[in-house]
Amino acid sequence: MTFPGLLTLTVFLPALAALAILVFVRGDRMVRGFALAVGLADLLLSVAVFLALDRGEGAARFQLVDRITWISAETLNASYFLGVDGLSAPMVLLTGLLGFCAIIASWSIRERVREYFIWLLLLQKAVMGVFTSLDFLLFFLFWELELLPMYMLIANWGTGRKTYSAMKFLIFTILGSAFMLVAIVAVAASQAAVSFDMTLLLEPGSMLNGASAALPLSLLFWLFFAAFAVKLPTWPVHTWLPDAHTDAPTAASVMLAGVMLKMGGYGLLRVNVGMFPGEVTAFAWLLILLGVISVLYGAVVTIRQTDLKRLIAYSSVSHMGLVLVGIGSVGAAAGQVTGAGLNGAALQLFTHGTITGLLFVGVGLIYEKAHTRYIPDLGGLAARMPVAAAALAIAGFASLGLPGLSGFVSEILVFFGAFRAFPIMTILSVLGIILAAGYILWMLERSLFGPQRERFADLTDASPLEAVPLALLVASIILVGIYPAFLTEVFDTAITRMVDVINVQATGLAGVR
Amino acid sequence: MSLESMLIVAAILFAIGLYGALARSNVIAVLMSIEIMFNAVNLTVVAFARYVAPLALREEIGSVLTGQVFAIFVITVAAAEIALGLGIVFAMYRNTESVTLTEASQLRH
Amino acid sequence: MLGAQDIVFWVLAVVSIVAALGVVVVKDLFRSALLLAVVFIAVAGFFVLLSAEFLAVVQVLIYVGAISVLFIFAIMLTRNVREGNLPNRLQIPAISVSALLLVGMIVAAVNTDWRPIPEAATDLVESAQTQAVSGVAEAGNDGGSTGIAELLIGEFVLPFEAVSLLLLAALIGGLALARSRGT
Amino acid sequence: MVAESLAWAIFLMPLLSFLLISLVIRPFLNRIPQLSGYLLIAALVVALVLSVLVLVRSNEGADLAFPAHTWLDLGDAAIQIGLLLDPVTCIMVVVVTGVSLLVQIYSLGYMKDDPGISRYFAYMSLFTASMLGLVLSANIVQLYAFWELVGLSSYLLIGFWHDRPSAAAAAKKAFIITRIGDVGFLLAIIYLFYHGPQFAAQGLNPLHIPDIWQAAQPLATGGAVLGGTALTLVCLGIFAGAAGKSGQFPLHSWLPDAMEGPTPVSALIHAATMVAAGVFLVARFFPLFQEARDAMMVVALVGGFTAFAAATLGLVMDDIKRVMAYSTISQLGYMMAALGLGAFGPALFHLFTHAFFKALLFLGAGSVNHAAGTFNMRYMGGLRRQMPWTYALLLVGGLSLVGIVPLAGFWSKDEIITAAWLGEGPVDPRVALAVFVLLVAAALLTAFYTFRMIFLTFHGDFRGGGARELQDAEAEGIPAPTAVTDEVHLAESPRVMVAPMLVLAIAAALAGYLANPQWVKELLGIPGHWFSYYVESALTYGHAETAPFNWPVAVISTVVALAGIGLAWLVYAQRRPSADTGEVLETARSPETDETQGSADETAHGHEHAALAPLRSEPLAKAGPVHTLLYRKYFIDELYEGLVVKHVFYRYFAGLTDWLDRNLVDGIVDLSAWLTRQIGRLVAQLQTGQVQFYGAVIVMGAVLILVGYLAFGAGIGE
Repeated sequence: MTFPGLLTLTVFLPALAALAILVFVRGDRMVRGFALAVGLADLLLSVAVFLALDRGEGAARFQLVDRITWISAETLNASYFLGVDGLSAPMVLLTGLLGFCAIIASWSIRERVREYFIWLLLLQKAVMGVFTSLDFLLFFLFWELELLPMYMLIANWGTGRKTYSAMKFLIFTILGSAFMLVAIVAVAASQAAVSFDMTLLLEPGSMLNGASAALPLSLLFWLFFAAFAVKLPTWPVHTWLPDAHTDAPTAASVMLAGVMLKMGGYGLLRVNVGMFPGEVTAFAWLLILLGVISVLYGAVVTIRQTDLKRLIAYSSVSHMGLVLVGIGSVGAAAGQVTGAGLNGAALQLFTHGTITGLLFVGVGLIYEKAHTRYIPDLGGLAARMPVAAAALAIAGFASLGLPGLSGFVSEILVFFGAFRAFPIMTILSVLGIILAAGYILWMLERSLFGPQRERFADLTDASPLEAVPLALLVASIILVGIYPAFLTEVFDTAITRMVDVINVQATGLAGVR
Repeated sequence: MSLESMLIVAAILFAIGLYGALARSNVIAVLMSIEIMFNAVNLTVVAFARYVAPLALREEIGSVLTGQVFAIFVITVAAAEIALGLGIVFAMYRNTESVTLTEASQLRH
Repeated sequence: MLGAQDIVFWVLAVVSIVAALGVVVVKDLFRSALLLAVVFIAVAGFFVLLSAEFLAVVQVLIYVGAISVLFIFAIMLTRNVREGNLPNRLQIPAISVSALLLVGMIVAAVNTDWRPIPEAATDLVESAQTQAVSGVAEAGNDGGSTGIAELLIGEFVLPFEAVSLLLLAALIGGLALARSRGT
Repeated sequence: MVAESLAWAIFLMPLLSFLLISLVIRPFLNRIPQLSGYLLIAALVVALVLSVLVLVRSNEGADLAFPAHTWLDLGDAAIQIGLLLDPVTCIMVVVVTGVSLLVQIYSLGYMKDDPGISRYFAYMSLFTASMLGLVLSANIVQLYAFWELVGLSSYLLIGFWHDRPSAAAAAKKAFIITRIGDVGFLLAIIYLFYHGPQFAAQGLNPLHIPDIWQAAQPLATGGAVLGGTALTLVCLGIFAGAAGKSGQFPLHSWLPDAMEGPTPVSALIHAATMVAAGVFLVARFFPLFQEARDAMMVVALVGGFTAFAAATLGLVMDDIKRVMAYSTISQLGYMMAALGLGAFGPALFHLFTHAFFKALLFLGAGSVNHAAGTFNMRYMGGLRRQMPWTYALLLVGGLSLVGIVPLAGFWSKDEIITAAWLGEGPVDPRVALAVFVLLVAAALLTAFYTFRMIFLTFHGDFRGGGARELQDAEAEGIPAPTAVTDEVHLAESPRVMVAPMLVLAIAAALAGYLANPQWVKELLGIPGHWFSYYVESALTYGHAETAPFNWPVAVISTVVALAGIGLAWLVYAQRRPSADTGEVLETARSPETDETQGSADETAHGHEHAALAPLRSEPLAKAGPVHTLLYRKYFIDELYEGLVVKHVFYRYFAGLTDWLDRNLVDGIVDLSAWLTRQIGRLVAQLQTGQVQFYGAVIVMGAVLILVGYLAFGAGIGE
């Protein structure tokens, strides 16, 4: 079931719903129900988008395209240009899934409910927009649009030092985007006819070349990288993440870790790998170095955390480092690059989204009922909350890369790919999985197991509604773990093209030398 | 009498008005100084209208008068400004029993 | 050679400058206000010299007739009239800034080639300006009425309307501000 | 021919049971507690029948090669899944399903009153499925996946009583230590994949296990696809994984702690099957190891050393299950040593027999625990009167473990020692000799600790059981182990528990005839030496031949075993417990507990009956520091957990990194924010609130613009 405007509808349905809530939905119960219905509808739409993507050999690269001229060709030549390919379709699915889960995870919000759901829906819309826009100006617009709702969610409905964290998040990201804006303008100006069309830059024939670029290509590469690295986040620009996560409300954490970090990884794959094949191979060693540092450093710091959310946040730093390690696989010998590493990186985006989403939903449940996230104060919850505990344990095991769950597949693909390029670095990053086992099991042991505590005697388990996101995410984690091909065959359609470009470029350079 | 002499007189008036506007502490005196500056500006506008503007005279006689129209607008705005300015002075006087400008710094951060 | 116009100009110049100086230095605000009226009248004289007779009349009506009176009212209504016009702490900055600006303006006025209209056309301009209000046809013109009024409601109708709105707003604003809080 | 679906069904039956229990029974039918157990048992019966069918077919030489199925296809990173039904697998499948079935039957009795019984059987199903998946895997990634899943089930089952902190900690420890080994395994897999292009050049798949075997073999053109250092590295990686799972030194310390799990779990997972997976793994890649002599030597030495060192630790443990755990480590060491010496058949044969007698011993320990309420042998004694069946069965298991003719353990252990004695394998004869000495010494120790255990448990007088232990712990002010209960009811365990033990005992007694003695041509339709021939037929590449029966070795090992039993009898069975009353000998306790013990003893003496006196002294304690060293397990736990993990890593390294993160990395961020704020504050001083000051500044700006225009902008208007 596909029709023109499907993608536009998918992206803008949450925004329309937000407008509707603003204008005529009244009453907290009504607002919640309405948001839930919209979330479900958007989830179904994103599933439809994912299924509608033609994975065949001769299929067009970008599909379900909606394109209207926005700013006329004589001036800026920007257009409203949405479309999905193998890289973005799973991301749309992820956003739909986590958006729906975030809405249910927000059920216990009691203050300013209307406002809250408006921001949440706008956030979902902005992230969807980032994943689907194929015009740089539009991409940037969505990229920035997502900041405001997240800022509001953290600053208004958060806990702890919420304004500090919200502001920190905002400043970090805006700083990164500033670099990206420079790069986007330079890229637009570098082309024969000013254009913001991203698809042109992905095709070998019309790609930027060093001779005509307004700024050196390597500078452009790093300008883009700066924006995406902050979002990913990679060491050493990761420190906004623990603060933002710790103080954000559950749903915001889910969206933040689940989809917003993925914008960074998506940007890296789409722009840095897709549009700068020469630079990404030249700088692969630096990318993988940053990745390995993030993996190990993140893991070591995670071990010291005593706040559940902070712990998960640092583990995200570690796991998103694997995305960089996977991208580092393009540093293999000229013409020898394979899709394994990049597929692993892309899959890691999806799997980490569901896993961390599940972790945050679970921790949110615990916090809501036990009123603490401080690990030494917890303990013995498994007996009181078996469903939540089981979900948290499954997420934890997926996070430490247990086979049969999704994290394993992406990790092993990343390692397979990266080892071809940088064996020592890869071995170091593999050590991260021992540390992952350490902190995840420590967390499970201290928070779920152990003797039951007196003051948790009347805790209740997740209600059926609260169990819905848990079940959905667990199902997706197990599905990807057992049958990853349903995602990787989609990712691969996009990644094969990138790898071909990189290999052609590399052998071309080698030939010249 | 020439354009330059007219401009110089206007400049002197403007500078005097400026000095008054910056250096007086009484709000009413400041407003009066501002009026002098308005007049200086009007003088230059009219002088330009008289000596410079009508290059297009032969095509359209109306452009000769543009300077004067400007002056009329300035006078109108000045009148409005005085009406409001004095209104503020009264309000301020009523609230603080003072019309000293240096004391009016409540809007500072 | 000094023409009548020049003499008048110089007299007016001296009067206006001295009166303006008086406005800003005299301690007594009431006297300042009176001197301000002198400045206004001198400027009206300049307008006449510049063959903008209509403007001169407006100047006298509005400035001398209305604004000066308003000032005097204001001074009367705020009780500390007599010791009001004290200088503040910004004397030296104010003088230096004003002097600098003055020098700059004079330099600009003298150094710029203003490309004035040729002497020959001066009379034509003067008569056109003088007749702007009356609208009487002139020899060089084919008798169309091109008065200020026509300009105001023709080419400048939008600013005109805007200014009328501004006046209305000022009227209401003035009322609202001056009205005592209780009533 | 066996249909592929039937072979898959062996794996799918317990998996199905897991899904049914966890998705249907546990949420909806939890009120019928035994239901899940019956379901799993039914599934296992089917699986066992199928396994035996497969084994028979395989023995008849049927073609059991099935094509692989694509799981993930990304260009050259294609991962397939498939079945590899070689003789090793067929044996393992029968062992796993068989022992698992018996243990589940036993569990019906043992776990009867546990509220989490459905969860227990769900985990057990998951474990059995994963273990079967592991042995059936044809692809190394698939094998790794199940390898980790058995680790998961082990984690879940060790921590089954998750409200006991010690159980939760032991589960975590087990998972993390095995994971350290698994990283080596994973790296070996990645390294294999790295060689993908070389494999592909020969038409091989770098992840398909038979292809990996082939790759290690010398090519006609000289060299090998996988040879030299690369092969050694791969082998060492695989061995690291195996060592972690099989509790080989230095990754052994998790296995004794793993005894926190329910006893049937210990029997199935930590004795019979999962821990043997390490041996299975090395056997699975035996064609690689054969080509890598350095790796073989490492395997042999590590195995031999582990066999000996673990046996020494078994001497002094008070906990019956811990004795058994060290015994398991030691026996796994035998198997590893055998593999390292090239004795492929004997290693697997020992794995096979060990599965039976060790499972039997553990189930017996569980049975004893049911009666005495504790696992601490100091509080047992004299149980042979109340529990004759258990006693008899344990005696069979113990004798089998010690290696007494004609029980199964004798035949399998003897083959290993013979291999070491002959030293004909690929390793240096001196290494073989060293291993031989270690193994014989270990045999002596094995006999000693096994009978120490039997004497302490079943002979003498009863010393109070769990009730007494709780009392003493209270009196001494130290927390009692959580597994101790005061329910002491000295009686034989129910039939549902004894029957599986009986079956295991029969197997433990008779399984040896599947291999030896070779001079018997045929016994009950089974040809002599059948097991070894059959298993060795799995080696498509390379060659291994089990040495024939060797009289001198048989005599030596029997004498050594009898000597050990005799020593144990002298030290333990001769003693009268009452003689120990009041006799406070230095037991090897840490100095801290010593102080509390001194005063606690006096209070404890007041209400002490002679008949109920716990065994206060340990005869071996006379060895002084040596005993302390053993009792504290060579201080390895202290070294790993106390020093390396807690201090060096957690406190200093992680602490420093965390501090740096908060203060340096984030500090720079906060510093820049602080600087910005200070600059803002400074500039805000200009915001005086004085309109006229602002005006002056504005005019100043205007002047600057004017000056600028006059000075530089003369041409602008032109």
